[in-house]
Amino acid sequence: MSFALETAAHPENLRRVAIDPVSRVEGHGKVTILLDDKNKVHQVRLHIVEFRGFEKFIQGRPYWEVPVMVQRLCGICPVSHHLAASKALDAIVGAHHLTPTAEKMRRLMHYGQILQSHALHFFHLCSPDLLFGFDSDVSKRNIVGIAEKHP
Amino acid sequence: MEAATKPKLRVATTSLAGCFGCHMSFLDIDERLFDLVKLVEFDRSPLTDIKHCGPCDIGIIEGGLCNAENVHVLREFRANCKTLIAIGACAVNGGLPAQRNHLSLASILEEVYHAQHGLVDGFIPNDPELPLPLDKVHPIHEVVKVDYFIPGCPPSGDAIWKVLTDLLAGREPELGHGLIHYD
Amino acid sequence: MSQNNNQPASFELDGKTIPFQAGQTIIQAAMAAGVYIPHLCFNPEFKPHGSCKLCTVKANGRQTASCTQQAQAGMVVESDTKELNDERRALLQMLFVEGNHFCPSCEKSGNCQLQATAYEMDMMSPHFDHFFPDRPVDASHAEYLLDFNRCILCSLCVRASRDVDGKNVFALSGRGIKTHLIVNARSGHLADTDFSGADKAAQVCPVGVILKKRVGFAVPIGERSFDQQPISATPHPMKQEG
Amino acid sequence: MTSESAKKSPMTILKNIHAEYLEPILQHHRHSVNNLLQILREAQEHYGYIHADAIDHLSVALSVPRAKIEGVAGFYSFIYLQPRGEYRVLFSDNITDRMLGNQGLLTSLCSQLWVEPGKISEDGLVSIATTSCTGLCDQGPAMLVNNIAVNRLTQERINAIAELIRERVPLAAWPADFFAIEDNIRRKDILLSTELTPGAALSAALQRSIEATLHEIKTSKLRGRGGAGFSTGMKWELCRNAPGDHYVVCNADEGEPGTFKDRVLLNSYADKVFEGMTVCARVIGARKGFLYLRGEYRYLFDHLQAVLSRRRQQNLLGQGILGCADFDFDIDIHLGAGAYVCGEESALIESLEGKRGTPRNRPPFPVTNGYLDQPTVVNNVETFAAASLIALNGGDWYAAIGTSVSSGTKLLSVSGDCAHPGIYEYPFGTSVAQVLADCGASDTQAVQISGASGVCVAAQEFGRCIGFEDLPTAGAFMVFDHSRDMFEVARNFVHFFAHESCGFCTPCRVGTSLLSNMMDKFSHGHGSPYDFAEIENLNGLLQSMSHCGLGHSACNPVLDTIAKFRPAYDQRMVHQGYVPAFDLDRALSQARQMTGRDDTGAHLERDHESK
Repeated sequence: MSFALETAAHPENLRRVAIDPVSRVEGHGKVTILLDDKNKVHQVRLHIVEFRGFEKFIQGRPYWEVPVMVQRLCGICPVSHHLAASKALDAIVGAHHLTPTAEKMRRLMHYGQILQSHALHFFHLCSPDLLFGFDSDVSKRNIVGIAEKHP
Repeated sequence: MEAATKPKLRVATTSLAGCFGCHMSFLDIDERLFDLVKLVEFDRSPLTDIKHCGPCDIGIIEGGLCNAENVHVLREFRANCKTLIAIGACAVNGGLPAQRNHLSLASILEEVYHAQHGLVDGFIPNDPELPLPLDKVHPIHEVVKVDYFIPGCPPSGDAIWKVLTDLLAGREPELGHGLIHYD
Repeated sequence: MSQNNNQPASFELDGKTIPFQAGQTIIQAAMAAGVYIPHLCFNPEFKPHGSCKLCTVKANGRQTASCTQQAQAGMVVESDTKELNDERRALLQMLFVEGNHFCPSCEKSGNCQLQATAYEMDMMSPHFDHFFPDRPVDASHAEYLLDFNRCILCSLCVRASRDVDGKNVFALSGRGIKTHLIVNARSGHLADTDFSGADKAAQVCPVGVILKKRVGFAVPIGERSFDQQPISATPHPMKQEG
Repeated sequence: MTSESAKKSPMTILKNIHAEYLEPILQHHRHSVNNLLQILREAQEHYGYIHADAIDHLSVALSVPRAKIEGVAGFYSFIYLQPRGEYRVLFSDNITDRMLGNQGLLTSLCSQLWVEPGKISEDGLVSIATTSCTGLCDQGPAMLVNNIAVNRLTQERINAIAELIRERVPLAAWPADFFAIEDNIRRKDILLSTELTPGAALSAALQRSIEATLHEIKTSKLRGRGGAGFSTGMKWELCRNAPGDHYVVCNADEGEPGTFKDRVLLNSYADKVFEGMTVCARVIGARKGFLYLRGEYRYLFDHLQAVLSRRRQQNLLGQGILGCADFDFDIDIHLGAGAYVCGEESALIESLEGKRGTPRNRPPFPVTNGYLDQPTVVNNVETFAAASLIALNGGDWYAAIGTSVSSGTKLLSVSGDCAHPGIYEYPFGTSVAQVLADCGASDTQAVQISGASGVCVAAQEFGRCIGFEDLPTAGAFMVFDHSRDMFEVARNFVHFFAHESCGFCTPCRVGTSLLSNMMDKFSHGHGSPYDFAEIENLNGLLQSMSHCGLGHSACNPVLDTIAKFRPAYDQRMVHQGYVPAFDLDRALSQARQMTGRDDTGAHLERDHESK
């Protein structure tokens, strides 16, 4: 189901509010909101601002290097990118049927990462919203505030 | 850790063209985080909601410079932080993203936005909200003066801890075998 | 120090007495006595080259490459001093900015002598502005890959291929900062030379230029040769990993 | 033609084109790999560049790996592995050429011939680029066309040359005065004025015992004129006492910017030079000698060969010289191919052996292990010329001239801001001020003594004297008046060193490029005290770690001009804190172009200081 993105007809005379950068999340993003003078929202965008060009510069590299390179796409989900690349290499080297051990190993790695990234996101980044509330005092709304209040 | 007699040092961190791996590794110092927070308080950081870096004692920069936004943020940090630390291969020597430097930016943008299979009449994004990429990726010491470096991709939690505690105690940071890694 | 005739001749290195046989260079004698002097283009199996200058020491007050300087009785040699180590660190920084050294995605990492020597010298940053050169990768050979991005022009492969394999597969061309490694084929491809994996030249590259294909990253982090002990501890990394 | 010529596939026909001109060259050079550089140079004079087929042919004919041939060819600036056009134009780019306006003339010729600097024209007719000092500073700006020197470039001459190239007029048919290189001798002293009938010094030497001739050289206290100033007598004696086949090598590489005295000695006093070499051969017992002539002096080659053959007829060279049965000695001329580092004696010997010109590990020195690892004397052109007079008139006569430490006279090649550039011969001990007065210099700000690797002398030091005890020099004497920017002088020299570094050792290979980048950073207005400290650190490293003199002296021009012309740097130090070396806004230009954006977000402030 696809629909035209709500795009403001005349963005130039709308008021711009930006959440720049989006914090307490892993990754680079910026949210811009355009409102009219009655605070009605006409357009909201989440801008992914980081462009690095991995798609291009992994070309020309030895294929067994790529899984290790693409880990650096993301610091919290390197395993996913590594395994995605490994999956691509399976096709290249003709390893169409994974040995049971290999499959279990990959699943285990995925679970391990999910555990680590969820725990990290939940406790380090997201918990201040849940424990202190979305509109709580900015200076406290972080892991340090949590550490002081709930050691 | 001696008791916090001195006023807390103000620390700001950011990730420029990084992948946040160094910040995650920073959080790997685990329970020592509680010792650290006795000595420091955080200013702008992906871990807090402070959006702009005020006057700080230490600025920790992860990630190299891929686009104009990175330069703005880096300059803001340099202007406000007494001491600047480059953490991770990207900040120290350009890291993985710098592997695009031998290619022309045009060929990269063409490949990603035009030539990719499955992309119907793709076009290179020109929304003014998006920062423009630099023609080459630079480590941060090539744009501002950097005081200390923690190499690694990512540097281990212990390596980060060692450098931070060395600095907090006023010593020249030393890593030595086992802690110093570039990969 | 008077030399009575039955005692072998010796010189002093950082306060230690180092015996040596006639014709040995300072680094050969030091290595035999288990004393580490940083080096990259020196390999005990080959004629000394003297180009990387990492092994520079101060002998009787004059700085000279210890891989080409003959040991002399009664010589006073300084090696592990702050000034020399600072200069060695600067040379390493030069090598790191001259080529493209992306350790995170390099299969030689952990077995790379450039990296291990930089660790030994506490090189925390490349310091200089990077050149980010455009260098080729030659994957033409069936079993071996050449990634010139990491070449530090130490000529070990040139010497091995000439003096041991007798094939002259490698040579240096160009001049100054444009000096680069070439292979002995009109096409410029390794596949068109008589290079083989069994050549000595296939095992001597101290960095990640000459690599056996499809075995990269086989040894896990933590078990690679320089993970276990620093380069200054290993007598000389005889068995070449990877 | 080879036996398989029966089956003439297109490939073998192609290969024969190269065999045709290569075979006579190989015969002439006795198929010896030691002459590889001469073979490559002559092959290129036929074909315009070294074709891959030619390399294959030479590889078989000399039974050497083609990688070695490619390695040697790739080292020398004047040997090309790719086509560079029928007319290969190289503008001499020493600071003196720039002061005479070579940049404007280069741009003019490029536009007239529709070619970009450093590139080849579409039709493969011409390429235009720059090259290091060609030794014509007294009659610049100068250029080389297919290695033949053209002097006194003016807009008219450039227009004429553009026409000649467009019309494909062969060089031989160009107006003769384009190639009329003058000596410009302004002041003669004993070396240039003392008459020497060919053979006189030799017969004088033959009347004495060999030891007596050596004694004369030693008592004359003659020291090397190439710049290092090693005692000539001692050098000859060390070589004489070393076992093996002895060789005499005359170093006529003269690559030091601003130096052209050897050009004049070889042009008009070649007999004295060769006679000096022959005397040396007598003393050290050598049967073979080489003149290593820089590639830029190709135009002198035929004249020098003629002098050699005349001397052979006069029985001053070849078998049984002057009737002495046991005295055979002959001289070969080897031409360089654009590599300043080959002025260093061990690099020169590597080049003589047909190899890449990288200096050797020393010790051992050439006097015991030189050409083909045999005892070899390498002396400068002027040193041999002086030695011939000493053999004739004895050492005491020579020692009485000049100073106690620096005996005899020194030829200075004066150029730059002076009325009478040219050759001035003075006894050692003459002051800089004296030379400035004689050459008609006025409002002089500085003098660069002994070229890029020498010393920059400021006005208050003009009382200092030429001599090993104060201002040692190989002969260069470049004058700068107050209109000149001493920072740009140093920057020109630093680029020269980066271009000429042989690339063997890390500190110089990388250090000279880092130094050039730092000077460019200042030049582009990005300089700050941080960069100053960087330059000084780099100098310490280059001086203590470099493999040879080139690396040791690469920083001299910068340090001298910093010490004596600080304002030229301060005016460029527009920043107090560190700023990047590159222009950040220009770094976004590609992205602006690709996205068609020019909004404020698409730009970055040029320079932003960081404390």
